[in-house]
Amino acid sequence: MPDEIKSPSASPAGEPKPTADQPAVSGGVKAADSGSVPSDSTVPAANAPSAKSEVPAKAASAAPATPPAAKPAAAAKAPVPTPVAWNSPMVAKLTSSYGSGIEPLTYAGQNYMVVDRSLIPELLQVLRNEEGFDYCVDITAVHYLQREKQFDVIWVLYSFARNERIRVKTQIRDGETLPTSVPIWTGANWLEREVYDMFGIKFDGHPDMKRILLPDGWKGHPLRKDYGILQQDNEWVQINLGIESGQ
Amino acid sequence: MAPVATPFFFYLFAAIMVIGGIMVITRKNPVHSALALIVTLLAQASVYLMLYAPFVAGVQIILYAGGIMVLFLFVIMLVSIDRSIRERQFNSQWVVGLIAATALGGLFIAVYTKGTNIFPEHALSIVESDNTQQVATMLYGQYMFPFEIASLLLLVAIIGAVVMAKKRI
Amino acid sequence: MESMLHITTLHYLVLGAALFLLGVIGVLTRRNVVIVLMSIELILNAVNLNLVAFSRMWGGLHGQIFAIFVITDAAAEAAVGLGILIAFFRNKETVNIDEVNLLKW
Amino acid sequence: MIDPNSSLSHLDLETPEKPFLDANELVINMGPQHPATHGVLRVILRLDGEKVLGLECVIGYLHRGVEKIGEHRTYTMFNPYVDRMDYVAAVSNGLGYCETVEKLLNVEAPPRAQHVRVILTELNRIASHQLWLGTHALDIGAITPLFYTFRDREEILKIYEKYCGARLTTHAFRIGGLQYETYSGFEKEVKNFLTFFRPKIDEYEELLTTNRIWVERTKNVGIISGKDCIALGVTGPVLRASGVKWDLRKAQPYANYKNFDFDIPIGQNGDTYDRYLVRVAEMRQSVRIIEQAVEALPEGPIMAKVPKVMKPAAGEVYHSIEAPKGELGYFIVSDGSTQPYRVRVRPPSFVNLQALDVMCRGQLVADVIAVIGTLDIVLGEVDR
Amino acid sequence: MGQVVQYIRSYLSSDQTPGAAGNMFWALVYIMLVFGGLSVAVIAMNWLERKILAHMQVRLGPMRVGPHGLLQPIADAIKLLLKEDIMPAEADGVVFWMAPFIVVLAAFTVFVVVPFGPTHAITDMNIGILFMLGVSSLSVLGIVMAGWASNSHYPLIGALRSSAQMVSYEVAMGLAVVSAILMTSLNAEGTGTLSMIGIVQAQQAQGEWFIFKFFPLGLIAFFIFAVAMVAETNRAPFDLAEAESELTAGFHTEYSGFRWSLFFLAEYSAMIAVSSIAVTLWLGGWLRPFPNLLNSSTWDLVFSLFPGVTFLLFAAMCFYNAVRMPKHPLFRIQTIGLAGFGVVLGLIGLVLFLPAVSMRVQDIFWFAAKVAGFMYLYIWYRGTFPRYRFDQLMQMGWKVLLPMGLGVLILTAGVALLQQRIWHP
Repeated sequence: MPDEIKSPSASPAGEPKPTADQPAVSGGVKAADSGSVPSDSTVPAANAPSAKSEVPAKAASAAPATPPAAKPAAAAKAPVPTPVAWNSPMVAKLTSSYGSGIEPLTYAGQNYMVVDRSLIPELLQVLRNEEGFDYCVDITAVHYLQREKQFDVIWVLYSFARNERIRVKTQIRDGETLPTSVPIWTGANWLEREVYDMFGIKFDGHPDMKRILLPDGWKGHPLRKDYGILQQDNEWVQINLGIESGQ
Repeated sequence: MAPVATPFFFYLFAAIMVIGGIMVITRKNPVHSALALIVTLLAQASVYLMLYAPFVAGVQIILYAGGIMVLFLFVIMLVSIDRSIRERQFNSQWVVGLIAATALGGLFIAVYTKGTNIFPEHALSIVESDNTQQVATMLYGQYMFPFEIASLLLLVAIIGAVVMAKKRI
Repeated sequence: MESMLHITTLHYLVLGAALFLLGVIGVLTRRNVVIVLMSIELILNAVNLNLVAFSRMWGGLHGQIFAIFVITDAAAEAAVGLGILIAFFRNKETVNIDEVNLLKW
Repeated sequence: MIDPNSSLSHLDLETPEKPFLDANELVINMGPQHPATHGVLRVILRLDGEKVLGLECVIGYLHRGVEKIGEHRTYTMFNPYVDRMDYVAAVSNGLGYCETVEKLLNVEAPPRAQHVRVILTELNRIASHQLWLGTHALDIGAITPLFYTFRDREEILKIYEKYCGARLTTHAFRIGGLQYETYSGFEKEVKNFLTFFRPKIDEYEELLTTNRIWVERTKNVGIISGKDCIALGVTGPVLRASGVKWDLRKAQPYANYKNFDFDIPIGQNGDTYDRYLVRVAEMRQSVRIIEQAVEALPEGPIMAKVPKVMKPAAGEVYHSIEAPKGELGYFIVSDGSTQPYRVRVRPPSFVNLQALDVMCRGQLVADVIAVIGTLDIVLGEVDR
Repeated sequence: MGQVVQYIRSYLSSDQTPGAAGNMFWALVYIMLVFGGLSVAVIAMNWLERKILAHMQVRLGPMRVGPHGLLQPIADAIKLLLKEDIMPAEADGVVFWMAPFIVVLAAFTVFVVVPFGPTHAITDMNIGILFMLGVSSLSVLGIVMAGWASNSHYPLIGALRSSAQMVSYEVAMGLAVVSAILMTSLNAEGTGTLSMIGIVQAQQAQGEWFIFKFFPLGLIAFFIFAVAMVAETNRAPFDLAEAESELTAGFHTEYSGFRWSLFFLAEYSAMIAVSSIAVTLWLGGWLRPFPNLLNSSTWDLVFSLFPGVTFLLFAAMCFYNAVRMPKHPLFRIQTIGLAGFGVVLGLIGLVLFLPAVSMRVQDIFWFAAKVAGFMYLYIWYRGTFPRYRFDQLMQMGWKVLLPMGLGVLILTAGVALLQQRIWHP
């Protein structure tokens, strides 16, 4: 019975042969995997020069590289969702007290608010103490190289009492710092350290602001879009092995 | 079990004891001193066996070598010895000490050379086979009171040591 | 030579005296408290050796009994001495006997 | 749930308990090469004798830059990489990733695919808990349970192998559903496994639950209160053992978990023993879920309509699932191209590991081992 | 030639241990025999532990080297001897070098007084049990030295742990031993003995193993000893000193090759040594089961068949497994080897049926069988129990076993006194 149903689904692996042939199928998957492995080395190589030569175009370069025709086709299939305003009693309360600093939005059924950097410690404190967002799920950041305020810093918060998950998002410039939220949620400690490690965003008042995943002597912050992946390796090779080309 | 080749073993163990004793007081590292002392004590236990005192020998091994010296090693490991090894080993009045010890040695030599004759040539024979039983009888008979005092002393020592060494009582 | 090969009480006594002297020298000259305590153990052992040798000489067991008591005392002495040593080390961070110059700290 | 104005001073992680005697403070470096740190975790312990005054985790030895790799792969190509994070629960990782991208694409997997996903994920939960139980018991000194759990885990791996050809890093799911139809006899084998496995849970419990030494070693060890768990962001069985009845499968159901009937086992004291009991009870609940899912396995397609070249509209989505170790979240930012602009993984192990310091303060060295074991961390996921 | 036979005969009919008889030659022969036997026992124990543990854990254990891995211990020994002997750069050379030898020496020396039979001991000492306890406590020194000399944290903590543990459990162990020794004084003269042979003879004379004496006092004392001896040998569940999940390998972390194997050898011979003490004190040493209930000559004959039957059973096991071997040319050598081993065992078994041999050997057989029982217990513990924590271990030693030991000692003394003074004035 499943076999009949299977054919209309037209899954990538067409043959429905059971048990014995499964390894063969997985072999196909493995081939796809291993096909991606060589590109692992080529992609950074391609990135490194671009990071050096033309800095702003880098982030956008991925999209134009693919055929532009594919984009409208994909868009036509599913209606493009856009963020819409998010209305709730809590949001109303917050906007009334903070005014235009908060822009509450909903995207794909998920609520988030873009807030001004100046509101940050206060608003998070209010969210935790008064609105019951007692669980800081995650703190992370996104780098937009061509924007003036280069970084989005995002707090993912959850409230056990309301069973609700929201995101707080703020935008900061490169080199700007943020106040720490460790006094608000103890668990923010490592998360903020990881943001610092990966993006170089410092958090003022953090008890132990140092790298967490990368070694202390690491140069640069890898998740920035202008980070040259080979830079660290090349430097090491040049210094320690004395090879000028770095490879 | 009669001792065999007594002179040979006596001189062997005596040499071990004296060399061990010298090592105890000359080593820089207290751990080495302690090990030398253990060797001395074990050799002395063998000498006790030659003196028909097997029970004392057993006590010597189990208490001295197995108990007290482990305590010493423990303490040496607790207190860091790195500093003391690098320091001067002998104190400032070592000359006085040596002179006093030499004088005492001279006294011993004088006494022993004078008094050679007061010691009987041949030791009296004692039965070794039930040494333990005899010691037990005396310890729990004639020496009952000292035995109890000794246990009291040990109790006091335990309490004293705990009070002294414990951080918070 | 004959006297060398025939082990008498005197031999044991001389051995005991040698150990005793070594112990005295250790106590008087060393600075490390641990080694001083070990030298005291040497002295006690020298005494024990004499006691057991005398016990053998007279064919009685009193000497051995006394030796056992001395071993008991040695255990007590070691426990208290090392306890003091630890307390001392904790306060002064040294095991140098020259610095034990206060009755109270 | 918590007093919002409560002081967090008891969780002050930076001021160490002042030892009476500094000279006796011993700093021990445990790991990264150590048999009980479950990989390459390095813990710097400050000890007073055997008592732990504080500790610091040094992580990152297994950092492979998964998030950076994600920015240079298409959505489909990145799918196998997530298996390499929590490699003992690869299926759960894949489920989280696929569902997040599906959310971004605004598609939903067909019901049959959802059912198979639930079956495989719950089998994976059992396998992960088995591996945890074996290694945790090994840390505490009981060597035999390890072999028992591995013997039974083998049966799960066999099912995986038959289904998708891989045993550990399975890459079982695809964005939009499944690639492979289940093999013939899949349902029967899963059912056989369940009947085989149920008495085995009793066997594990027989070895450990009432074992005096086990109880002494785990009771009142590594206690963490529900409040502290929430403050630290600790999730999963650790949170539940502290008495907080929270499971994403119930709280915010994903896949089709809302169709299944199961309980959330919780503990009371939040100690190592409770965490053990909770995980064992979770294995039983997983068995229940799988049973229902296999019974009700619907017919139908296994793949939703997804474009061959995936280009989600620009936007960002956070989606999380209840992995065996806690909340596993993916935050994906799309710029409308074929590659994610940013992939953020919220790993449960990483956040849970933060609680190690709180749980170990004032305990003994041997308890640190027990607590590391009971947190159930996988360094591949901590370091990514 | 005839003289040699005569000499051996004269010895065989002797009723003294060679040490007691002052017979240096036979003492040396015995030393060779005991230490040779001990080494074989340790090797066999190595194989058995791995095999039994493996079967407890649903796996096979060594199967590659020799049939059913029988040659595995020998391969291991060769590997260990050929391995590089590493000494840490900052280690204290002399102490590091000496430590394993002290441990081995302490573990081996105790066998001087172990009585495998009324005449099968190297010597019989007046202070036998005291000697055993004292010398076995010397191994603490070696462990402390090893831990300290390695100049590394894990060995140091391991050494401190294990020495604290051994010293603590010695107390409870001593109390249990004393209560057994008290039982030896229940004779006409009212004097007990510390001699190992004397203790077994006292059990023979009283017609009762001390484990059943003053039920349940003897049993409790035995239990205390049985717990303390596991702690004393640093074995699971008291293997804190070498807790691999905490301290990697404890005091011998830094050791390798030959020196490591010395620690291994010492551990196993210490296990055998303490088991021998337990067997001697409570389980009647070399005495066969039911010496007083089934003491007719028929039963004597029946029990004298046991050694031979046991070996024949082993031989039968070998043949059974040889038959079960896969019928493949690759396994031919293994099959032949296993069958050959079975033949050897069977021949030994047949020789043991000869009355002259069986009379001399059955003491040793019963002693060894009892010790083997303890060895199995050790393996069983290891397969079953998790590990105690250090404070729990200390608590158990000082707060449970020590008061129990004191209570048993006092009660035993009281009952013994009553028996002597009131029931049998």
